[in-house]
Amino acid sequence: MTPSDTQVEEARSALQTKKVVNDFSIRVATVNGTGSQTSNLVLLRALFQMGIPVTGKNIFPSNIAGLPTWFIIRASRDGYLSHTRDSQVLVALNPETAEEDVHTMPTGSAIIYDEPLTLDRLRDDVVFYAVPFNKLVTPICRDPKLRKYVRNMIYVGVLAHLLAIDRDEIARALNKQLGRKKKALEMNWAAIETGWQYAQQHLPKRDPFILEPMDQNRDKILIDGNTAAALGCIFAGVTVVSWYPITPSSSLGEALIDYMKKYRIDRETGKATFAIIQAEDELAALGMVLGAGWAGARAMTATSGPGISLMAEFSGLGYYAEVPAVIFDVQRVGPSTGLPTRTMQGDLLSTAVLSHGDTKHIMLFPGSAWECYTMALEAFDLAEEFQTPVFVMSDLDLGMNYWISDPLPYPDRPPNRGKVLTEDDLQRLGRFERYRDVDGDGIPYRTIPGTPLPAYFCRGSGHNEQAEYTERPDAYVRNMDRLARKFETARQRVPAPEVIDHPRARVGIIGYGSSHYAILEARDHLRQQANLETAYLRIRAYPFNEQVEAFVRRYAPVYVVDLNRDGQMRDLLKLDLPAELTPRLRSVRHYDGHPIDARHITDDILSQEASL
Amino acid sequence: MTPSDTQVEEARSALQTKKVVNDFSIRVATVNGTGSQTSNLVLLRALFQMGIPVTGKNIFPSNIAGLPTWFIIRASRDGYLSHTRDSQVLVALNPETAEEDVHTMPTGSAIIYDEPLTLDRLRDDVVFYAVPFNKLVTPICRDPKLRKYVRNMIYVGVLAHLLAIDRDEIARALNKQLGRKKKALEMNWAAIETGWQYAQQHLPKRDPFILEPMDQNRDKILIDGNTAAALGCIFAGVTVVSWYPITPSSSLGEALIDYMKKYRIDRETGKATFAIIQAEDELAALGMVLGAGWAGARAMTATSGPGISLMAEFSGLGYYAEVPAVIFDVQRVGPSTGLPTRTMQGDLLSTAVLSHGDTKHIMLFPGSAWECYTMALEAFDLAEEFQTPVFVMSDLDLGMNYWISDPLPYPDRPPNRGKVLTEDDLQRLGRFERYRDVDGDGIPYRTIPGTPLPAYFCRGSGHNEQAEYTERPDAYVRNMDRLARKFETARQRVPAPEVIDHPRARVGIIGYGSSHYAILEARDHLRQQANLETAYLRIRAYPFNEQVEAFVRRYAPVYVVDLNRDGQMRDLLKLDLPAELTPRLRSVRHYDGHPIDARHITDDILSQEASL
Amino acid sequence: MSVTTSSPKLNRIGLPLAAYKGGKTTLCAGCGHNAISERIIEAFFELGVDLQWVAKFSGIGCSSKSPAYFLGGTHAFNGVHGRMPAVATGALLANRRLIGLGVSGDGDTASIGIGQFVHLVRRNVPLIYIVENNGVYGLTKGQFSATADLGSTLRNGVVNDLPPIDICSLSIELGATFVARSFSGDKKQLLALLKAALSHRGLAVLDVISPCVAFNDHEGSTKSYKYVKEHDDPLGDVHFIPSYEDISVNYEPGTTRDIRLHDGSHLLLSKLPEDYDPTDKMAALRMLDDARKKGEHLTGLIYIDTNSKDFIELLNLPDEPLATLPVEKVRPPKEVLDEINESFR
Amino acid sequence: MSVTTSSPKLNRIGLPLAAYKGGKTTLCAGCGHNAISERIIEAFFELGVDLQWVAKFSGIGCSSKSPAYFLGGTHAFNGVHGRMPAVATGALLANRRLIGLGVSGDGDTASIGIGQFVHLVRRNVPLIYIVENNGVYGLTKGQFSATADLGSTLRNGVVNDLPPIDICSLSIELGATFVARSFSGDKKQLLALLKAALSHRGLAVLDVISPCVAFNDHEGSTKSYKYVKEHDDPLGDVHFIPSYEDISVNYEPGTTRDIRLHDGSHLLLSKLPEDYDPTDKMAALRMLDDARKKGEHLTGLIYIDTNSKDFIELLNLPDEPLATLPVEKVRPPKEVLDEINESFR
Ligand SMILES: Cc1ncc(C[n+]2csc(CCOP(=O)(O)OP(=O)(O)O)c2C)c(N)n1
Ligand SMILES: Cc1ncc(C[n+]2csc(CCOP(=O)(O)OP(=O)(O)O)c2C)c(N)n1
Ligand code: SF4
Ligand code: SF4
Ligand SMILES: [Mg+2]
Ligand SMILES: [Mg+2]
Repeated sequence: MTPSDTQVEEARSALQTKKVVNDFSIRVATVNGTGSQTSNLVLLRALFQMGIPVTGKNIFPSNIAGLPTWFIIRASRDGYLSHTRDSQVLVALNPETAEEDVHTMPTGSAIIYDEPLTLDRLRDDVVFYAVPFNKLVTPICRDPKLRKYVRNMIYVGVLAHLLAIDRDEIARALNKQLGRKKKALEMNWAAIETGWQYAQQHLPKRDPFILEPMDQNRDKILIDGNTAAALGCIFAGVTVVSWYPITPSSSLGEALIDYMKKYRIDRETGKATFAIIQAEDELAALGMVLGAGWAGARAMTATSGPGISLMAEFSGLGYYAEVPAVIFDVQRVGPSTGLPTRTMQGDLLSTAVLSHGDTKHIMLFPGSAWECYTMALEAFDLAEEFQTPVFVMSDLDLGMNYWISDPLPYPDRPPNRGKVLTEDDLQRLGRFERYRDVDGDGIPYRTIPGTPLPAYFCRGSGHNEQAEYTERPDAYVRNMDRLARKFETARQRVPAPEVIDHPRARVGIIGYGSSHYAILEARDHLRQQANLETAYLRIRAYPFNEQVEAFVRRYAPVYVVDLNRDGQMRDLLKLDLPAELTPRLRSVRHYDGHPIDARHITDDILSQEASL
Repeated sequence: MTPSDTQVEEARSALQTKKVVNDFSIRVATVNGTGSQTSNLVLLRALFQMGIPVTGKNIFPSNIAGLPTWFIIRASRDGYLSHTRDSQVLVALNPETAEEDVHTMPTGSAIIYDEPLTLDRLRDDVVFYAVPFNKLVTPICRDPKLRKYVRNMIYVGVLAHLLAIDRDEIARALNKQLGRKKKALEMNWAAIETGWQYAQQHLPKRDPFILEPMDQNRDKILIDGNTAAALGCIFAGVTVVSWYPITPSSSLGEALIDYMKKYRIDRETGKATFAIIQAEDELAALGMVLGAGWAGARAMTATSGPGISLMAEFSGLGYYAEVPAVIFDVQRVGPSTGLPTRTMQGDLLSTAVLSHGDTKHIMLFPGSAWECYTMALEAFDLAEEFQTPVFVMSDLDLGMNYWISDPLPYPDRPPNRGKVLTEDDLQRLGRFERYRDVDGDGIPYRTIPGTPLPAYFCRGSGHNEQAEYTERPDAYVRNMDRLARKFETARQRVPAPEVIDHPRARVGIIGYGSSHYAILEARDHLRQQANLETAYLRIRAYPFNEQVEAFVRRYAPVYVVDLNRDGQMRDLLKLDLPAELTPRLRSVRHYDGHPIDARHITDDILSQEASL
Repeated sequence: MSVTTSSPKLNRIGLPLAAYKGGKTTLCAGCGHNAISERIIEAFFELGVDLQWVAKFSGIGCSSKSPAYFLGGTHAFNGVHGRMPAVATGALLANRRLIGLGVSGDGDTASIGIGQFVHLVRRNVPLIYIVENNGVYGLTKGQFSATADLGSTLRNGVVNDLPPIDICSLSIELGATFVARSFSGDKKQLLALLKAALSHRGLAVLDVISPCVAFNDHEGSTKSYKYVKEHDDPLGDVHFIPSYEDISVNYEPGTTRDIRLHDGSHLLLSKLPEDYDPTDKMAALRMLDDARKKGEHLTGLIYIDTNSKDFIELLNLPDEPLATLPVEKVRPPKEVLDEINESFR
Repeated sequence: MSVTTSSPKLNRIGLPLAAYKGGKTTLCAGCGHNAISERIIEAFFELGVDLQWVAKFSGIGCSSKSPAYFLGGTHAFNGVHGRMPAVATGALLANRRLIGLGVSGDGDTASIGIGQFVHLVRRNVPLIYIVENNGVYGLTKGQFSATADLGSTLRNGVVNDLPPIDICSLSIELGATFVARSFSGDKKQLLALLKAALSHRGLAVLDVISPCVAFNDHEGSTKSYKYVKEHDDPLGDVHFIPSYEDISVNYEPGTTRDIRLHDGSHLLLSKLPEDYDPTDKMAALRMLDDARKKGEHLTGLIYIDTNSKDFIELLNLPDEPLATLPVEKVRPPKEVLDEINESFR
């Protein structure tokens, strides 16, 4: 026995003794279009139902069928809901990537694989379980076309047995996933049973990974951010939606269609209390939203990077003519077409100043599926309060992956429709100037079409307080200054940051959006590994509230976590903070398209701290 | 006599004694569409020919006929070529604005007006000259339709007499302006003569403003920036132009058409050595440019704000797929449609990051008509050297107004076509990887269509060194890092700033583009008025060359002069400079749509200095 | 279509003609667009349209400025170049009670805006869509639009060698439900067509030939360019726009009329006969094609389909405007959210 | 048009069929787009096209991915969604020797891209433009495109109630010089049309019906949706895409063929008769209209015009590519600049 062999042997026996309970992650490597997403969601849901903190990350390709796809399910006893780079359990079903998949696994992992792939020849520091999927599938599925699908359900059974997932929870999860389709249920259950039994009979447990019920998910829900966002829009009372399909925002549009059809048809009249239009492109989508917003509707669109670029001209019109609009940007990897099915926070800087001229936009940054919902509600209020486009900057990770969340709260107040003058108001006031700063907050009053005359002429060209066309320099400057004032007013009205101070902290971390959970976990790492206590501020909106500045004053250095190459939030802070504070900012950047993991943040901060 | 009357009287007699030679400005207020632009250009040109440093600013409305328009001709003995807010001579021909026009004039001004307007009732601290334009026009113009035009030529004659403009120079200028149209020449000359004679007979000189020949314009030319830019493109060897009309860039496209038709038709074959396409919109315009650039042509477009917004998506493609393109942004006042015929530097920030994702663009900032020409030459070289879109950020003031300039220099080197591999290269090298950083400068090699196979697949989606489609995180990051490296390389290859150091200077000024001449003049004011010696750096490109940083290190505070509300160049500097330097930056902003004047800069700097 | 030309002092809702006027035009004297504004004023006045419910839309161009010059004080949205259809669609869905009137130019519609126009037609959005068609970009000083006639020439000598887009036949091809063409100077016909459009349910496309006096390039303008050079241009000044009188014509159905424009160019208009049946799509296309071959512009109500549903109906919208539905109608009750939350447990 | 089906080992320029293949497809098994790629390979091989001069263009979509799967190693530009016409136009003007082949989808062409398509047609750019038409957005998982048939239904129950844009009749209306329709599974016809397109000077529009096996919504798919539900869907899984064989048909000119697609829906194809005259524009439009009324898709070379100038000719370009003109040709001599400077003195 060579020394390395001894080490391996030791590792192995260690495995067999020390159980690892609810603290590992499962990576399923398959081919897309084979329906494995359903199998994976059944697994995810079963763990959720078992009360275990769990997350699911779908790493899928930008095509419909036939390319490699991975699904990573992380169970975390400690409640960490972020992505991990390492997994400990692998299901290797894709011949194309199987070898590389095996090599990425850490020593001691458990690997379930398709027998003909003979992956066990590759390493001996991991535990292999061979499953003859093809042999197992034939008896339960006569239709050869469906076999590649049924194979995927088999691994659910195998994993359930090996990891001790509650069979009833699997059954419940399957039910939930498939609804009332009886035939489908039967066939799927048969496949799961087959896997289970095969594992029971042929795969004695040799790895330490075990799932045990917990009680962490009481009253929680499992939801993706796009569905949550769509529901937020519905409860915000959206009436006009215009969208153009684009990954990863399409499921937001589609959830809107599904729920609106169900819950927003007037009982009495059978009429739709909404209009959803699939526009011909994103220019038209935002154009329709602006038309509708001008006419008084709560209107929105959802898109992703390329769509945002196409909306540049109309966004500037919305800003300058002061028309409310809600725009969801479910960000993906750019530039250009980039990696359409990978996640990134890459559109911040260009969206903040989207459109030529001195344009500035309000942005919201949901940090959870729950906030995708609540910020949808807030976005409509802000758009109408400030009469301007509001961008909700979600991303693929938030939008398309499944997250444990508190239940969605019913709105506690009626929609804020902003400064809209009614017929009565007009009569009372006797006059109306569309762009006059009556209240000193930069926000003017508006009327909506259908209100008695005189109305105002809405335009993207130069105008004075009375909305009349003018090229006068003084009128132009007055108007632009008022718009700047309005933006300043927004500073204190947008969602405030979430701040976690710490008396012993020197170092601060600023994050936003989908990096939230990874930062929470990294803070624990930093405390545990390096005894580095950190304070944390999660930005929830742009323009930045004064608390952001106060935080940067309190801590130094402040690490700004960005999911992009250029450190775009760091850049926005540089533009916004008093210049003397910006030397405090450092950048932690992650931009390979995968969700950010805590380890990346921890390592980066530690190495920057070391290099001080 | 009341005391104020005394003052007036004093001023008046002062006027009559002290001659003001070649140091005042003439404001002509007319109605657009009446052909006054021709009259004004005749005046401008006559002064130019007299050897007097002179500039002309056209403040015109965004319509075709019937709205107020002003033309301001400044004669400056001291060679100041920038705009001034105050004029000393007014031609008030537009009834709609005449009263306001009169009120804006300083005490002691000379005002020529249309007699029936009876403007002399308005003030008595200025000199009025009433001219009965209608009476004068009838005998020389039988066609009533043309009379509003001929009226305008009359004031040329009146001014020529009052200000002592050389009649021969007027005649030469008229000839130059109208070319060989005999009938037109006759009619126009008659009108000028009429004005001259009327002044001679009825308007004894009562004001101090006089023009005298100088010798400052030897070998100089008088040219607008758009024409200069078009000529630069032609001598750069542009072959494909695609554009969509938009003020104030249209005259660039139109100059290209005119000159290409004249100078770029192959003598032997009679064929056009260029293609100019009027695209259906700006998206298409840039799309065509990218297609042509990919195919190896030197290709360009010219547009303004709204067009830049529409080019956002294609700009990102150009950046990411690495396709050369030259884009002129002749900036006008935004946001949105804004004031299409007014000037601004409002697109810097949004253009720097134009398109979603981590996109960054090279920008050039011509500071004179001469540089509109030379930077056109440089833009094509840079676009091909860096295989990326290059934005030339001109503005309406530079582009459409007339400037005294050194003659345009013939290019001193052949076009730099960048790293293009020919058939021979390919054979010699034996292999070709489109996106490999062979030289460590981030710039890869390319081939152009028609080169033997294997070619590469140009795409806006994720790709590796071999230009193959990939979604691999590592390949994505490598490629993005290389693009960032390429941008760093550009830092030292783009036009370096122009730096004027001064041993006694503490304060620095940073400017760019059309504010150049106003800054030069303001520096003199500051020295003369406040004994404040300043250093000056004129930025000529983004990304910033290291000299910019060094300058900011040498001086503090550094005033950044921006023609926009938000201080966009200041913002770009904040993003780019080491954070510890940014507290040195202050902002001087001007954004009413008129060209910036030295007084504005002087006053702003002095008040900021005072408030320190 | 009956034509009312005598206008009483007050209309049926008790308003004078003056109530339908707008701001002072800033377009060139003699511009066809001004004449169209006049007809719009008359049509809305004569039909007694309640101005509170009017929503005017436009893009960018001289034509697109004109909504400021008629029906003053009404609700209006002047958007960006070529994208008026989207804005109008959104607004009309938000409030179905609005009477939508869109004014665009040929550049705005057929060049940059053709994509949105195509989809507007497909959707049959209830909107009167007027193309004030002069074959040039007026506001940017006379470049060709996509409706410029083959062979027409600009002042700088550039010749158009691309075939024009025919707004009418294109609309018919795309399934438009009301397609008409007229001439800005044909008061009687244009007024009648506007009134007809006002009573149409669905999109009404009105392609109105509207000569540009500053940069005309209509059929025969090769000739007109020469004409100008030889007869009318002692100034040699591109910055001078002469004032012209409005052109006005009046001719009978079934006849052809040769119109001489200010710059000497000619326009051949042929009016559909009275007994023409505008419900046959293929026949309409053939009529247009025949006229085109003769160098004529066919005018009149070329095609109509009164059976198709408009976009409001297709979307099954309620009678009340979406924009002002009360919160109870647009925010489902708490029980619904409970049910939804439950579905994610 | 003569059709060659027997392919010799090497073609006229001495290359084997393999030289014309591309990368392995990543589209669904049975996707019509793959069959079209096969025909492109055959056509280019059989005509012995010199691959060095081929330039492939596409937008975004499953269809637009396919240029990676044929004529591998040739020059290619995969641009952004719906804007391929502009990119192709620019490239082909830069280098007129290129043989331009564009592949687009119905979403890419008829929805987001219709504006650029219209102007591409107007310009008669020398390009083969294939629309791989499946009535849906494949790549974004099955929403309707603007060519979706009226009444077709998506898996989520959404019904299309807007009329489809007919690429062929629209192209003819706009003055296209080569307009054909085929079906991805009709090897013989499609191959022949591709070869014809290759020899056309000007824009060749090929509208190829190309069923999507994952999200089909062709004519009758209301039925097909039900059909899927009742017969074939024991899985209830939207993430599962079954593999299908390619559909292949072969039928005679002048006949109609009812094609059953994988999901049970039907497609009625009717092939133009041999004696059909494709040079009469109005007749072509009427043929299309008649077929449409019968619920049939007319296939074949529907319209051709060989007399019109293409865009290269209109622009009076030299024989050599603009891209590689030597500097002497594109930079006027110093004397010219001197002359110009003088003119500004
Ligand atoms: C995105 C954008 N591109 C270009 C312009 C410049 N522009 C203003 S009006 C116009 C053309 C208008 O032509 P048309 O619609 O025919 O109107 P007309 O002036 O002839 O009535 C153009 C190109 C613009 N405003 N916005
Ligand atoms: C600007 C932009 N909007 C949306 C998308 C998302 N998208 C990608 S492909 C596609 C539709 C493709 O449909 P089609 O052209 O019919 O191709 P198919 O997949 O059906 O072959 C869409 C909407 C995009 N890539 N870019
Ligand atoms: S330029 Fe032409 S279109 Fe514009 S207002 Fe004048 S006449 Fe009318
Ligand atoms: S989704 Fe449809 S269009 Fe896309 S590859 Fe699959 S079958 Fe083809
Ligand atoms: Mg026009
Ligand atoms: Mg499709």
